[in-house]
Amino acid sequence: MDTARLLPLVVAVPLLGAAVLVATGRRLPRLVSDIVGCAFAAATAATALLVLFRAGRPGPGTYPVEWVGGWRRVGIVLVGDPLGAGLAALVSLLVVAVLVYSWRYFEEPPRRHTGSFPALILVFQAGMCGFALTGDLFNAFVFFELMGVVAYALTGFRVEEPKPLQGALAFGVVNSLGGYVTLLGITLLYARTGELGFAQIGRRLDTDGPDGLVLAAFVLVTTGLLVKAAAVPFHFWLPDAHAVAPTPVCMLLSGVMVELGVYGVARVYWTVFSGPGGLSHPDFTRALLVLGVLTALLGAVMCWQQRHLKRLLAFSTVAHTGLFLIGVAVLTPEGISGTALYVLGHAGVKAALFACAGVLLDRYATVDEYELFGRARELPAVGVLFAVGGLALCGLPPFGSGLGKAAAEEAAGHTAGWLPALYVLVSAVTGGAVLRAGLRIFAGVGRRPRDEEEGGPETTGEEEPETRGRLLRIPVPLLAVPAALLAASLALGVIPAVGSAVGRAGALFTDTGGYRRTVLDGHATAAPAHPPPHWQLTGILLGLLSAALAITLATLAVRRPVHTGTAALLAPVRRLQSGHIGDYVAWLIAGTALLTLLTVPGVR
Amino acid sequence: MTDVLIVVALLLVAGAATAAVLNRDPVRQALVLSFLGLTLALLFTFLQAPDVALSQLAVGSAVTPLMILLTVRKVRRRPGSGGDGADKPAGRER
Amino acid sequence: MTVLPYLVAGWIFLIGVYGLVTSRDLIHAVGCLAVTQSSTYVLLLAVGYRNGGTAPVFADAPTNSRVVDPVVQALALTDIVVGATVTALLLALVVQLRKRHGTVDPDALSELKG
Amino acid sequence: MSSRVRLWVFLVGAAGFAALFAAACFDLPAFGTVPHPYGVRAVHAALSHHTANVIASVNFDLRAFDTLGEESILFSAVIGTVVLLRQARDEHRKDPEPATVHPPVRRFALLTLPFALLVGLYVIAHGQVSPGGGFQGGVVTATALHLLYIAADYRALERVRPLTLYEIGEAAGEAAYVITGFAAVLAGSAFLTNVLPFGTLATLSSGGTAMVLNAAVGLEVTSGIVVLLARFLDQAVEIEDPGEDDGSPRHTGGGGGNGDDEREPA
Repeated sequence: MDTARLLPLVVAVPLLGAAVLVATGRRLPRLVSDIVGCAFAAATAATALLVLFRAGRPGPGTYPVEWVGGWRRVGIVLVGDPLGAGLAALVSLLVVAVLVYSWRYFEEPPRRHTGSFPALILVFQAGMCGFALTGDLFNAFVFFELMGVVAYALTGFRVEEPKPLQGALAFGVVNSLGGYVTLLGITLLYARTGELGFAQIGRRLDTDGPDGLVLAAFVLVTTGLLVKAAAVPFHFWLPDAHAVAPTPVCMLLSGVMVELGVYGVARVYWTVFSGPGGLSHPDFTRALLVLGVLTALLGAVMCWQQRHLKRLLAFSTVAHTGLFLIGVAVLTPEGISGTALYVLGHAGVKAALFACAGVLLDRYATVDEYELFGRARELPAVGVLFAVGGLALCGLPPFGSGLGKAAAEEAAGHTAGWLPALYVLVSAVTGGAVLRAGLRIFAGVGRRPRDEEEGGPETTGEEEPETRGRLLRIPVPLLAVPAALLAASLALGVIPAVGSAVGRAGALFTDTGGYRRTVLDGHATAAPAHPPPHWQLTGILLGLLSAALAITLATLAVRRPVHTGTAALLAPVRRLQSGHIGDYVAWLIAGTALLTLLTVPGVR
Repeated sequence: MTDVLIVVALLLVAGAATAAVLNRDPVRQALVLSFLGLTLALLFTFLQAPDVALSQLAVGSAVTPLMILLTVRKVRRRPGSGGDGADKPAGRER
Repeated sequence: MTVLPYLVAGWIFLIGVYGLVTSRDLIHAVGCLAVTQSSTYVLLLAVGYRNGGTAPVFADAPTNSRVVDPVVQALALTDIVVGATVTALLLALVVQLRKRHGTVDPDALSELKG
Repeated sequence: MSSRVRLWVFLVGAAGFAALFAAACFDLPAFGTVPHPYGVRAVHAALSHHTANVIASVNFDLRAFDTLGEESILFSAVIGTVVLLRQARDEHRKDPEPATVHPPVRRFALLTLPFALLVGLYVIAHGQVSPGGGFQGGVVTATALHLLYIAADYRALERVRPLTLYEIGEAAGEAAYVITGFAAVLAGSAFLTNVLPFGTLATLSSGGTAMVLNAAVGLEVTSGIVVLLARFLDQAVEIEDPGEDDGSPRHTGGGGGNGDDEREPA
């Protein structure tokens, strides 16, 4: 079959699976419904990989383009360019991993609705794949909302618990509001151009000069996507939701959904706004760079301060999203391909770390760093996985996350010389926080940390286990899945073919004219040649430096547990994370104003 | 003539939206939301969008307020606003 | 008149957000979110309107008559469905939240901080 | 943040937002003047497929993929609500009091019920010809069923509302939509291509697959909204909070999670 024909199937197959599971789920035993769910997810992954391999073949830069319903230029277009197809494949593979992980893991499913958890995960998969593949702005909004709706429901899945409900509600309100802001922006673009496809809007925008309308459309569309990407100051929902969602869901939320927000910003900018009628490159770089740096710094600082393990990981996702935003902001093919590889590697590592945290949660009914002190000495295998994950998170060579970080920081260094230092610092602090927690929990190193004063701004890690009772023996999937994810992340950095494929993907992604010609005119465009991400001496050294720095930080922290001084200094920052929905909404609107301010000199 | 109708409907919608926000009591808000749905449906009819008007009538002025009212009924079934810890599930506090 | 419909959409959006920011009751907040969303319907349909156009339904109109833009109407329909479902889901969360926290006042929710 | 600070953050942000949005409004084409290329193409496309209601054509033919996403949003929101509003492990279920209904109210509701149902089904069926369609009709039909709650009481409603059937109906609607799309792929065209004969403009059987998709959406929306409202009613009327006890007969949810929401139909 023609490769292009497969594109809509990547979305349709999981939806069919979800419908089957809901229709039959109440009669099926749990085992059967889990197998059915895995089968549909795996079929989707196979389809997405097939598209990726056919689209990613070296040679002239053609990639599959499918007008759904056969409505050329009138309907919705799906574009399987290597980056989009690659993300769809990443999503699908991670979903398979998550379904396998939750096979023996998840709590007793709701009676008579056995199939509902895998069904929701499958719809989630469809939404994320659709968002990665679509070439139509409104269709992207639809899939944005689909991802959102499923994610809110999955976050609040454990209704017996107070925290997930609060987190899910903040998540739902803030993300929906972001979606509506995006829709306002889409409407403005439609009013100006009378088109909805990325390529068509871009072409028509470029017939006129930029003005206030284009600026407003950019700010509004980007706001919603940045909410999804959890950029400062739109990020408040993320730690609240990711810390409390069921662990398998966290793996997906932190591993890919947030990164899809960054992808959306990059995709929309390159296809719609990067021409002469859009937003000038320096303005975009300035705006995204400021937000990216703020996000990375705040995420790292907050990550270091956490004792709730899943919340710690959630803030490290915020920090890394900041780094991804910087990689996008520099507007070079190298920045895109480096960031793409970083996202791939990070997805495996972060999902593995969440998986380890899930094991702790189910065995000890807490993910609190202080309470778990030394208790997990009996789980050396988990400890090793956790430590390896922490090192991979700081970009230790030869992990994929390390290669991606090296390539992205080199690309960023061409824009501003101090950016590589930021990459090293942020990845060292987040990785160090993970290692610190690992040292305390799995090795019991250092002094036992005491509870500080009561009533401070703190979320402790007491949680209910997600399995039926506390786990006494660790089932195989709970260890195999994180191990496989870390191995995959390692493979990404070692196999040279990955680097060259990602390099080509980045080059095609940033070729605006080529994208528009491929989508609208069906011309093949030659992929401009750029050096793919590969290991260089500076990258290796900086990766080793991050890891060494992280280890030093972790060791120092366990030796001298309490830094009352720094804690007091950072208390106002921590207090901003108040858990109050009104605060988060106010910050969202303020963030829109900030984004306007950062881009406004672009209007001539 | 249509212009006048559209302007009137727009002002009604703006007024109803403001009222829906400023009515802090959820029950009254549900009723105002229902009215907002009606005014929106009216506006959409004048804007030559009968399909959207019909949807808005069905969803905005019937289903959404109904769900809000049911939620209020559930939430308020017990007297007292709670929050004193007595109605929290046991064993959660340290 | 030339910009009034657009400005009304902007007003509805901001007043809805104001309600969300100042809300003391989560049910009320969900209602405000619904208000906010109605700004998107208004903007969509205002953008697609054409003076003197009729509804894009050719059941008994000649096929060459002047019609308003059908695309935005289809988009608004989709948008309405999204709004209704999000409202349902958020209200379901509020119902459970009330059971577990004993309150629907956002100021009193204190489980997630820092 | 205190509520004052929060308000100030909002006001500053809102000022920026308002300035941005107003600037955009004054750059927009004046209200009601400019046709859009996409809109014009959509009208031609709809007429070429003999669909009188262009909006139905956009929803179920040109941009049927959007509608697939939209139906999936509804689908997942319904599953989500069912899961979220399940009876928790520590909750009880109480039989609702039989309610007394004033005869005029009952008569009114019972008279309106068949009429409303008929209107709903009519609106679904005429989607490609006149304003309306699967979504609008589905909502009307589903809401109409709940007139029975007003007419009699909750238990009467539960009897005519076998929830299992509606949950399966919802999934069947979603599946039918996807399968219609797959059928086009098997016929050698793109996903969701309109492969059926288009029929005559402005007749009930016009529009090809648009008609089928419309029916699938009608089924899904009717069932979905019934399930949604049922869940909220169930919470409002039957399920008791943990610790809530007024001495009436009750059933415990057991260890499993969800309560048995569907009693055997009497």
